[in-house]
Amino acid sequence: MEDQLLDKSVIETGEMILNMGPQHPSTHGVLRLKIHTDGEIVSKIEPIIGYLHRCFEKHCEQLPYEQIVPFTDRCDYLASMHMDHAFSITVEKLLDIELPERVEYIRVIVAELQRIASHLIAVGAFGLDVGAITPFTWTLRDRERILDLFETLCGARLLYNYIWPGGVSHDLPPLFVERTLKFLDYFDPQIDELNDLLTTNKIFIERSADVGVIPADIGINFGVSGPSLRGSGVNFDLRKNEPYSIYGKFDFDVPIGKGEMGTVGDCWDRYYVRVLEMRESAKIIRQACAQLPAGDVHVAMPKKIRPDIGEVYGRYESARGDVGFYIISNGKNIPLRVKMRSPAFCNLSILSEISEGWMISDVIAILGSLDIVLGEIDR
Amino acid sequence: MTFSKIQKHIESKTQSKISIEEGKEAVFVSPNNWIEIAQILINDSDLEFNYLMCISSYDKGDNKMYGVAYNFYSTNRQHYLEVRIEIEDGTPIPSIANIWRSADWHEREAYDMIGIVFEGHPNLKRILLSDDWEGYPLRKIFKEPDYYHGIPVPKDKSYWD
Amino acid sequence: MAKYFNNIVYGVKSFLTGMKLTLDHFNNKKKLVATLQYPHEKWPVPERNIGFKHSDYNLIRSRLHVDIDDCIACMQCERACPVDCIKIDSIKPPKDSEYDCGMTSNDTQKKMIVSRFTIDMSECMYCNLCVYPCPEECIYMVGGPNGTKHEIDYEFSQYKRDGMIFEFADTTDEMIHDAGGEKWLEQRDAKQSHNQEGIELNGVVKIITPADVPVKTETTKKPLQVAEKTDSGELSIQSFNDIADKMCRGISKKAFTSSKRAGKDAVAILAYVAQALSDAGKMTEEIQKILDGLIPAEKSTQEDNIKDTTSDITAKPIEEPISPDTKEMDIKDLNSIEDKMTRGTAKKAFTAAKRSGENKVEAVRKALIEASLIDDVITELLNSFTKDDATADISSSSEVSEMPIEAPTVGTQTDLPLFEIVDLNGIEDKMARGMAKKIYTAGKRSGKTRSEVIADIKSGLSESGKIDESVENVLNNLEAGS
Amino acid sequence: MTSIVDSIQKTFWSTYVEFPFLFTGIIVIGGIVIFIVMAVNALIAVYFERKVSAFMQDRLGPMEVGILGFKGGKNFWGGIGQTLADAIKLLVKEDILPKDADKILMILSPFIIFTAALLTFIGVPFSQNFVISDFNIGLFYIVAMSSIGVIGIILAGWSSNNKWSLYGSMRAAAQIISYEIPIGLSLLLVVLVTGSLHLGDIVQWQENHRWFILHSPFTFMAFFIYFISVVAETNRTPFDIPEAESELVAGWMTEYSGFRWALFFLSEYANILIVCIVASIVFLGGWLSPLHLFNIFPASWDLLDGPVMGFFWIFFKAIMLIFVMMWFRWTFPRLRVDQLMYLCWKVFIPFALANLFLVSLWELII
Repeated sequence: MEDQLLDKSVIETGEMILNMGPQHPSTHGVLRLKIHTDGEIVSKIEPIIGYLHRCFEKHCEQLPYEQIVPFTDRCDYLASMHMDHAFSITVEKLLDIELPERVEYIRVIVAELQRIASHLIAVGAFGLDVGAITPFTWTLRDRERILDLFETLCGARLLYNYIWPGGVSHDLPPLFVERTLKFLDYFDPQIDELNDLLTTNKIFIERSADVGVIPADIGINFGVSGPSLRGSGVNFDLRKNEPYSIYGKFDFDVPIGKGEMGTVGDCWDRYYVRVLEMRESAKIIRQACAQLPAGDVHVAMPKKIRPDIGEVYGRYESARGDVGFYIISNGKNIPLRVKMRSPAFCNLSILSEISEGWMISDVIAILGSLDIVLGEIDR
Repeated sequence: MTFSKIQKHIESKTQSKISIEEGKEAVFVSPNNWIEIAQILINDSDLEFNYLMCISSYDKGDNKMYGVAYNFYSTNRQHYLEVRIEIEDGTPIPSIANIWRSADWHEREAYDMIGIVFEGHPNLKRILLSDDWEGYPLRKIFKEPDYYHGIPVPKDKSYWD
Repeated sequence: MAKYFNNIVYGVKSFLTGMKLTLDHFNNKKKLVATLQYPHEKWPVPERNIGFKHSDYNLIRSRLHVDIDDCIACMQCERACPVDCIKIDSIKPPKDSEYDCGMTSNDTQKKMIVSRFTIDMSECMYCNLCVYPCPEECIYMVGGPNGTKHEIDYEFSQYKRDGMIFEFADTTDEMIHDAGGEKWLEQRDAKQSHNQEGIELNGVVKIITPADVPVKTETTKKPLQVAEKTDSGELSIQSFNDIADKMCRGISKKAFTSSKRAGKDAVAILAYVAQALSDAGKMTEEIQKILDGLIPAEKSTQEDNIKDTTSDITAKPIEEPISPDTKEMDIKDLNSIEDKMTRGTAKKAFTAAKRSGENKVEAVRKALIEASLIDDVITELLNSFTKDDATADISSSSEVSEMPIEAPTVGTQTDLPLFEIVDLNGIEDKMARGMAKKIYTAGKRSGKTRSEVIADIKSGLSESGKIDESVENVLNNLEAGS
Repeated sequence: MTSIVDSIQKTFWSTYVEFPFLFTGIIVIGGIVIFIVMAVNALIAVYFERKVSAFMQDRLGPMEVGILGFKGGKNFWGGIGQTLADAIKLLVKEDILPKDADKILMILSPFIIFTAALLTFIGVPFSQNFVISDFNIGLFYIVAMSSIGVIGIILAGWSSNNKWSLYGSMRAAAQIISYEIPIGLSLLLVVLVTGSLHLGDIVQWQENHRWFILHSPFTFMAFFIYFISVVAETNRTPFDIPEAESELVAGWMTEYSGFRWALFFLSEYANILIVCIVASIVFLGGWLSPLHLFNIFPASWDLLDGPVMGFFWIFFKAIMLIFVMMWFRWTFPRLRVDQLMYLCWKVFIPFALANLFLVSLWELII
């Protein structure tokens, strides 16, 4: 026994392969990371996805366009409104129909509320990944308020099948606008609290600044999008650059990472861009609520969606980034092919590039700062 | 730049012919000259399509022709381009994973779902499905098997239907 | 060095800010705690909700409910469901019959009756798509703005999946009969019996029944061999178990079940199976051999069955079960029985016998005699399967001769007149009521007494676990004659 | 100089009890006292911690379970029976041993950790003369004993045959061993001033002069160094990297369940109590009433002294410190391993050494 212990062939001296996930507290779902570690240092990391594959695209090939919307809900379950909106504007592009003003405004309001809710989860979960538990519960508490608003809106708290191709399922409930504004007034100080507790905390800065830097060109080459790309200083936001809905009418600015605490494009920047985006979304909602026109929301709603033969690629700025739907129609009411370009899919693909040479704790932090949703990656 | 300008520009740059279809804003290229055109797309100072948004593979329905659609975007010049390659089953397409790194996983997904082979890809294996899966699910001819490695797949709902 | 100390100072400062914040939250808990204590305070609760009245809901997502009296079976909700969790069967009365399907609350004349409206809430994804197209607004999600129609119910969790399947149709078999839906009833019964046999569940391994066990263990004795052969000649699904390749086995079994449902005989089934296999390109010579082995087996079994049974029928009681099955007795043969009650009993007995592998005909006959339902037609039918079996004939005829003697004795016990079907409406639970009515009509047709019918209802309900105090009370009142 | 052991010996001196019986009796009585203290401490502390965390997070925490139908406060402080129920649950839970684990060590290690906590309590006074056994090197004994636990932690992590556990135990070893140093240094400075390792003498000195935290600015700083270091040594946030639940699933106790995990839990909270009591004895005047800090009170206030009130005061101070620990935990994120080491070796140890030097100067000058 003893001589065996001394035998080098018995003692493992090489790298250790660590299987993080699919069941792990902080892989944000059922992601599996195959990590080659040398002590605490990560030398190679290999994401293995697909544990949540639900055949979304196969479903789409067998369902009419109206019935696909509930399934798009399930893709990014933290920003369902965005998924509905993205799919709907793509189908409307295919049909090319004009929507009534009120529908666009309602869509913008709910989409920005959803953006706040999703960013709250992202920010809180990032805090949870670096070990701060209290901010997570606070952000969840505020998210609940938004979900309450959505419940008055469409009855559902998580998977609203509210935005439909050609409109929304029904009009705003009474007092919805007032409640939204009341929530925004309540919400602004909460962001300051969050900044005091987490953002400016020395330990948090130590953990997140200078960690997992994404250089701008590499990020673009990897197809990273959304807050993760803006965190590395690229001023690219579809709502500004390619205004798809009525976003051209609103005045808001696109926060980008400046590297206050470290280098541009580190975890702290990605985190802080999300915090600032919540303020911007609140700004947009206030403007939209102020200008909300009256009218009917069911004008443009087609009875049966039956687009002409052709294909279309629609983009949308979701909370995770640049959602794309590539729809091929063969003239029937069932699409021939629906391909979803999921932002988190591309954002995750950069993980192995940026997280090598860091420690295991940093891999967790980087993963949290990328804000992935496995339901959207695996589809 | 508009689509027609982009198309003219590409044609002026390269000898290898590219075709378009009526009413489709897409450039059809053949697998042989795809790498060359890809180099032009990313390197040319007037195009610089540095952002590969999506690679969509599709089945044309006739059990023979399969297609891939590349959607490009230029963050500097803010114009779009859709490049499409339609091939017979089995013909490989040169991989562009080393030009646009985002193509890596997208090509793996295309291989996983439709079974299009990208030659020159660093590791072309299934990404969403398990490695021992048989068949390519998004092909129109794909049938749900009765057994998955000996595990029966319960399909009918006769417990309540 | 300055950086070093600045870091420390900044760190201490930020720590103090954070700790001050958390301490504030700790002190102002009365103001800030946002918990809703679920079982005690339910949502929406007036004092703790975000300040909107219940009626301000635009809609609600909860359990689906159907006002079945308003349903005109337009099938729009079934078509709108993305996950196919709604199943509707409807029966259109023939032109000549003046059966009235009733009016909806919107005074729409119903054209057909809904014989089945099942919603599997375990598959529903609460997308609400089925609610919009309904022309009569009879399918809706309970609670919220529909609170007036049906109180909210979002806690319907169950221990078994079947509990999530809600049956809304309350049409009794009587009504379906009157609307001319016998065919539908037969299909339903056939499906139920199939599910009882469990052979339709694709991929589910069949439980080894006692019939197979001796076959597996001792294949040396000749009569048991015969039994085995007849078993395979009977061409049950496990005849295909000797096919090695899993895929082929699956395919052939599917083909078998489908063709069996189509009611073909053994040879046709085998041909169909071979066809399906060759279509799938899975046909090999060994499978071909197996299939060929099945056809002659059946023929030979018939022959040597006849030999055995004729030669020494009384000598070996062990092969007594085999003999009557010479002419393949299928469950469909029982469909020629008119009386529903009798048919049900017969079929139950048949399937039970088939499971336990004993003589089906005898079992059916015994069951019918016990239920005192046997009459000449049925005896004829049964004997048609066992022409060569004299003893059974005698016994059955003797039973028949006894039967009319005991039937009136049953009749004489009746003290109270049979109650009306409307008396059962006191039962709240829809499903329980429907079941009770079914049993009632069946009992009525078979001329049972009040107490018997009530006993049947009780037993049936308690079998399906639908019985509770209220139902008990209703039935007891009926029994007391009030 | 009396202690429980001494008093028992005195009582049975006249009666001719044979020595072995006396010996076992002493051990049993002492053990029972310690175990009761540990168990009650764990019960109360867990409930306290859950409530504190809940209120800091705008939650309510446990509100349902009560004892004999009494749930406690209706609005906020309900669910007093929760931890008792959890303890019972842990005791009746299945006790899982992984197939490839090193069974003997895995069973042994919780008891090593538990024993370390138990032995440490022997020297910890709960009040004046209320100590199991009174050493004249009590402080040294406590520091020595409290560092035995790390052996159990390493064994636990290694024997679980789980990579997460291994990481956790390695981190724990590095962390605890390095944080021993600032703890030792900042306690050393007290010993330097009082010239005694005996806890009673230290409190006596503070009674004659003043509390140590007020002795000089350096001892004031030393108190904070000591306190933060013991937070690190008891593996609590922001220093809980050995059981960082978001990185290593549960660190070195990933594979443990049921009774053995309960032992870990018990000894963890026992360690917290020990370090807080030691801090309050060494720096906060132990069982002295804080009212003596200011001499404005008449002599009648002296009835706040004495063993019984001492018991109250020492636990009052300890519980305050425990609350601060919880407060840390529910406020801060977690440090990384290297940052933790940086904090220890580049911040605390230099400051502690400087303290030592300056305090000795202070003693020479004044």
